[in-house]
Amino acid sequence: MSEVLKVSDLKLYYSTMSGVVKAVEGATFTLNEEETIALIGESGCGKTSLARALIRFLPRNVAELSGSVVIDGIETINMSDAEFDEKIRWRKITYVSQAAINSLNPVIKVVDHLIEPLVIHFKTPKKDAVAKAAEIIKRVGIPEDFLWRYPFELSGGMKQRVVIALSLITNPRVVILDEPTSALDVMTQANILNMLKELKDESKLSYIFITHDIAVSSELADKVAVMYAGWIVELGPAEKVYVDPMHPYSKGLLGSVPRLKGNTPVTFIPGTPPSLINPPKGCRFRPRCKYAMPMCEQEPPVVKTGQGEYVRCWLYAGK
Amino acid sequence: MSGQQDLLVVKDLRVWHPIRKFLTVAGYVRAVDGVSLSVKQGEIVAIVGESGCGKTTLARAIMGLIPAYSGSIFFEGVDITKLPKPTIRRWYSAQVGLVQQDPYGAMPPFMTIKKIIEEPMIIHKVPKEERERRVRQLLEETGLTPPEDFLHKYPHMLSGGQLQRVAIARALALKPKLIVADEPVSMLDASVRIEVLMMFRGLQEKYKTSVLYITHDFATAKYFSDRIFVMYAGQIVEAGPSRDLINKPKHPYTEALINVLPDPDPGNRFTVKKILPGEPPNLIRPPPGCRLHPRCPYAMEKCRREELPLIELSDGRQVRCWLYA
Amino acid sequence: MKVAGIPNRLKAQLKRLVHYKSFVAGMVILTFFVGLSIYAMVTWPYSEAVAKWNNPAVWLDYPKHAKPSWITLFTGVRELEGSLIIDTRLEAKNVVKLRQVLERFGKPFATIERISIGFTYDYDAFPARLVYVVPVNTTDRVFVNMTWRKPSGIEIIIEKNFFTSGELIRSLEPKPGEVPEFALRYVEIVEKVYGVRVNISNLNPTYLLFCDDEYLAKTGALRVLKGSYQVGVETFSSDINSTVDLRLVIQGTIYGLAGTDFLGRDLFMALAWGAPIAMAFGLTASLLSALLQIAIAAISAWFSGVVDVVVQRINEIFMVLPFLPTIVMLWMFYGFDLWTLLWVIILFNTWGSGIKTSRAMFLQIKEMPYIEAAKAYGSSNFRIVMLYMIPRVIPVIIPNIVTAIPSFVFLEAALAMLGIADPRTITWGKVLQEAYTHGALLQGYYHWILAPSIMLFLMGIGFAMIGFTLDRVFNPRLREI
Amino acid sequence: MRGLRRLARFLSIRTASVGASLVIAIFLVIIVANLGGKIDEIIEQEIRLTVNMQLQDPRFKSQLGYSCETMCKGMGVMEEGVLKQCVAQCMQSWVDERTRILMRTYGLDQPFVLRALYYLRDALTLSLGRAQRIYSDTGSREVWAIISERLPQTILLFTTANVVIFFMELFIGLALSRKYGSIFDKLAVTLAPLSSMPGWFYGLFMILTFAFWLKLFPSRGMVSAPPPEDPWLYALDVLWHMVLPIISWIIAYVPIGVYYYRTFFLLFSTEEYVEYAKARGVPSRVIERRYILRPTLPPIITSFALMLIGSWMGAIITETVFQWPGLGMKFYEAINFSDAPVVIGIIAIYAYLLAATVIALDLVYGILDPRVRVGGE
Repeated sequence: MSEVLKVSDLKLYYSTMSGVVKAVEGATFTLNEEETIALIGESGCGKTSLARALIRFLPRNVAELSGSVVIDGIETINMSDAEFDEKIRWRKITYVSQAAINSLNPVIKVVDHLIEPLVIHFKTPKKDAVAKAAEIIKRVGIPEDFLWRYPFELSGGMKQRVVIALSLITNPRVVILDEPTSALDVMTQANILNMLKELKDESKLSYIFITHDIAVSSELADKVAVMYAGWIVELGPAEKVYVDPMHPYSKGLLGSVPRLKGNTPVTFIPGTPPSLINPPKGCRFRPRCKYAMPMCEQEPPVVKTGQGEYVRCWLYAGK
Repeated sequence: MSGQQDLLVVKDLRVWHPIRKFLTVAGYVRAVDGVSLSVKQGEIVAIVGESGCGKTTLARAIMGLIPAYSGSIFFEGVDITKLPKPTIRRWYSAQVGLVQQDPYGAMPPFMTIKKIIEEPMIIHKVPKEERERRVRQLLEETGLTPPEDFLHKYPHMLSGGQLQRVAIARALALKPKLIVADEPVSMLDASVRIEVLMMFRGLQEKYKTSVLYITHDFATAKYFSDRIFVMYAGQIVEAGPSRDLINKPKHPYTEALINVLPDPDPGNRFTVKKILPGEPPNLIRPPPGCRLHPRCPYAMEKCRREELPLIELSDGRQVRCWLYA
Repeated sequence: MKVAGIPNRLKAQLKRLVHYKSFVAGMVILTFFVGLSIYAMVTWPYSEAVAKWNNPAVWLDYPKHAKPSWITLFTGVRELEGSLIIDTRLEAKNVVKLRQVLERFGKPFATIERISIGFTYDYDAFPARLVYVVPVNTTDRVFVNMTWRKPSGIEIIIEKNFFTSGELIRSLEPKPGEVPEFALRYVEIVEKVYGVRVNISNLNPTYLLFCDDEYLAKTGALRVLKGSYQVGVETFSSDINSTVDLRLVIQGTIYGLAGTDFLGRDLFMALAWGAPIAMAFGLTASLLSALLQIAIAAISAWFSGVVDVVVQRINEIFMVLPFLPTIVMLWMFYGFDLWTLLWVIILFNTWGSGIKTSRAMFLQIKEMPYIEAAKAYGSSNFRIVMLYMIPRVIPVIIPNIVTAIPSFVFLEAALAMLGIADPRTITWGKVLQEAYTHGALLQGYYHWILAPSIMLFLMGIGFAMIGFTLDRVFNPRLREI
Repeated sequence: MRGLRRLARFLSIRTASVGASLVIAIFLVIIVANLGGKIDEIIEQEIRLTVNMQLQDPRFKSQLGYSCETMCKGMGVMEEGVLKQCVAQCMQSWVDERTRILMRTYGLDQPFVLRALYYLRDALTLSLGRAQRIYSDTGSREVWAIISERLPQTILLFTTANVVIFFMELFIGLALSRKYGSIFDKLAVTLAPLSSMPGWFYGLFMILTFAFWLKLFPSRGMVSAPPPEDPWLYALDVLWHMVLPIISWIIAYVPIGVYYYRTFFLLFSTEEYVEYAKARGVPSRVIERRYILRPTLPPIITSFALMLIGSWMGAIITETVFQWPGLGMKFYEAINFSDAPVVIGIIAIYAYLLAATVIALDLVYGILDPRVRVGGE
């Protein structure tokens, strides 16, 4: 399996009125072809920032963006915006927006949305682009005649499908799915997750799947990156993270998921996540961690636990 | 918990929203169509369903916020659908509390936390010293300690979890007998969700309040509620004790809904979920017979024709399906 | 657009305001106007001010169209400020009065009276005009002979007339095609002395009395002759009890801080009194129409149904009624004072598109969950509208109210320009209108038009700057971008 | 097809509703105007005028005089002086009688409510009657003639001004929204308070500076006297006269417009779908056109239309200041002469224009916004 995305030591800071927000620090992971990595964590942990940094979809107030992002073999971090637009954006990597309900222009038809990337990025003739749009919209399970409707005539689930179609129409290598189902009903959510599974196999896609819902993340994830306060605290294969997480935060997070099967009691992590402007010294999880030791006041090491797996915790240092 | 008295009894309630065209009524949206349920004193009852199934409308009708089309809602034996509006405002509004979904929208942004919790007590003429004392007590009870840190803050300075605690404090301010909680934790993060629900449960036991827990999430309903009512297209399709119902769903709809809900399990990604085809029906002209029949894998001829009541099963469960008739 | 802004941390926000230069500048301007208003109200109580302003008699001795006096700081030309008044009835300095009773056969049969006034004129500019009054108290005819003696020694007889009891009033000002008698005599004298006949048509006769004769004869141009002047009046009357006096008013070309208008009225008084009136007018109109507007919009949105339909219908009616022409019509048929005009303006401003936007805003607020919560815990309709809905729009409304104040001041000015004004009140708009209709632009009385304009401009810019800053602080919609 | 039918129905409902408001508005104006008996007075005056006009005709007068004389003589009046008096009395009584008859035919003897309805009919059919004191340039006294000969000039000046202002606001606003925080942007924010002054006010300064001081542009009027004969030169001359009024309006209205459009576009560009289009790499030109301008077109057009119609009304003072021979100046004249029929006529015309604008805007909304056209939300 070939590597389609390699992120190393990615750092993303924002400047705001109250100070510098350290949204992402030292993020490192790789993504192979036909693989899905799930970024999970509580809101504000930096998962959306991390994903948006990959496709350069960031607000104006970015203070620092550094590290390395290699997409399909091309280093992109130092590219100019124009070059990025020309070579990477929507050719190699696409993005499914968090708020699909509002992501479509209300005054233009579905078809105009779909052909736009083809016309802009590939200069496809309009007729061919429309044919492609008709094909893609059937693949996401929407009848062809919906091409000629306006977004407000579609239900929430359908809009989400259109947005997914929009991100597939240029045959990208990597698709970033940012909470693609969180606003939808469970039945529609299951439906879309099913569709994403099928599309992935058909088109040899790699997904970056961002969600705060751990149960849902298990529907797609081959690999899981658990994020806390701007750090990836644990990265590992699904089999390991869902069954036997290592980092105390991952443990807490998994323990707080109420389960339908069995009678496992649920627990919660006391306290609230820290401010990213003034994070605690040393381990950022220390104030909430029940295993906290004096050593945790130092920045914890990244402990490699296997091929492409690591945990950021003093508990595993030296093992 | 069983054997206690019914606090709230809803009988054959219909809430139909008229569709007005010019000056005439062109039809009705049958948001709630023949719902019967009961809540005992001190009991937590969950109403589970997808969005648009009528659960929020049902909650609002029980709160006395919207009129019923027919049927009755008995609260301590008084039919509140027959009560005049001023009586609802003066008496009933102090008997039931409301916790809403959106913690940010549920607070007037221009009021301090103290004022927000005080408002119901001002309206119901609680004396000033008593109000001050109670606000502090409520903040402590909901875990917002020390109260001084919160009294004079504004909602936007608090996190979603903290705001939901304020909402619960406000709902409890008048020591109501019933709290209607409409998706109280669905907008919160997973770990906070459990924290808030556990705190809520603790207070509910302390105050001996009954709770009507409206949610789309079976998982939290399983942990938080005593009984579950499942709603589909304006009707209750299944009811029963929470764990029984989730472990052995009887109605095809409940079954499908529980099936698509994942537990975190690395095996999930290799399976394709079985889902019901189609979408919930239009509530202006719902399908005849069983409302699920266009989507139901077990649909029979009878299901297309005959509407059926909730069938009482031997184990204290109810189900609206011809398979069990 | 979404309902934005949260009206809390008020103190912190107010503190932040100070960091905006535009706010500070606006406050400085506002403070100036408040100071001016207090000064005006203390100096001339309202009714006194109105009475004084509207009584032309009060202003008779004031120079007309005088420029502001500070203008000389820039030109360096010494000009006469205000009027130089010499009245023989009031003062004795530089006045010589001789009375001689003529006797015939031991009986008095006539009186000769000689009055002589001296004054020094050493300004660089000519006075605007000369007015002299000869009050005569007699039962018989009086022969009046009045002479004007310049520093150069040339003496002109400016009055030579029979006169009966009363006042002889002469105001020397240019009248097209009319040359006073003494001017002709003056031309003759100049010709006699310098051998040149000067052309004096279309000249201000006052200038002839103050000009340098030699210079005039040589160049044909006018120049002020500085020095001491003597004015003499000689009367002869057969009434032995007759008395004669002389009142000389030399009107200058500059006056006070703001100059004067065509009636000689002190414009500073109008400018000062304009400030409190403009502020009261603008503030009342803006505040009341905004409050009424949100009250109506909130009630309409909250109660919906019939109330809403009625409000929307009324609103549509106001929307098709043209604002200015309708006010003009009302004024033509009923005529009203400034404060009735204020109410009419408030009525028209309350309705219209403003209600539409506020209503849309309230419809959004009405759907906020906290409103439903308030309803659930038993708030009355009144409480919901007053305590839950209206406070939500306050941060949007306050900057708008402040920004709208000048627009009402200008509306008043605009109506005044159309001649729709309370005849008695003093407003900047009225001064502007009088200046405009009396051709201040054409005749170059720029101070007359500029003074009220600058006041209006300052008030406009001051309130706008405050309003815009308030908007930026109260509605930080752009801060996150 | 479905959309078209919906649109037609929507439009007819709006037209009916706005039409009803228009009728009520004009009716209110009539009632308010007539509370002091003004309209009745005006009409009676007019009738007397018509009757007296008939007497101006010498043939008719001599005929009437003859029959009166015959009548008086028939009554036995012979003496010269008495006869003259009798004839005069007879003629006066004819005038009174004639007036009474005409007033009855105009319905002036009927109750007020009914009369108000007649006036309403006249106002709605634009039978605006005759002016009391002022004339049109062609010497007509018809209010309709007075208004219609002046309206084009007003529309010419203020439509031009508004179109210039509108495009300046829109494009400067759009350009600044792209450069949020730049020096130009800060300048625009700083200049915005200039707009707290109206156009006519700046007009005074413009005349002072450019007409009287620098003598670059004419201070008044629409054409030079005598007007150039060549039509191109004539047009140029008119344009030259339009410069100062338009500049004063630009100073008065562009700063605030730029500020608002800039803020509007800035806020709008944070809409989710604009952001998402940026994420997709849609070029900024296309984003501006298709994702920002296109969806905001309905409110933009609304503000333009309301500004336009408002300017025709607000033009009264600007026209007076610049002596521009439009409706506004005529209105000023009518106020000075207290000519009620002209004032009421102008109100009626404006009411029509406003109502038409409101309906036209609904139509534009219907066409531009698919949510209205196709139905939905």
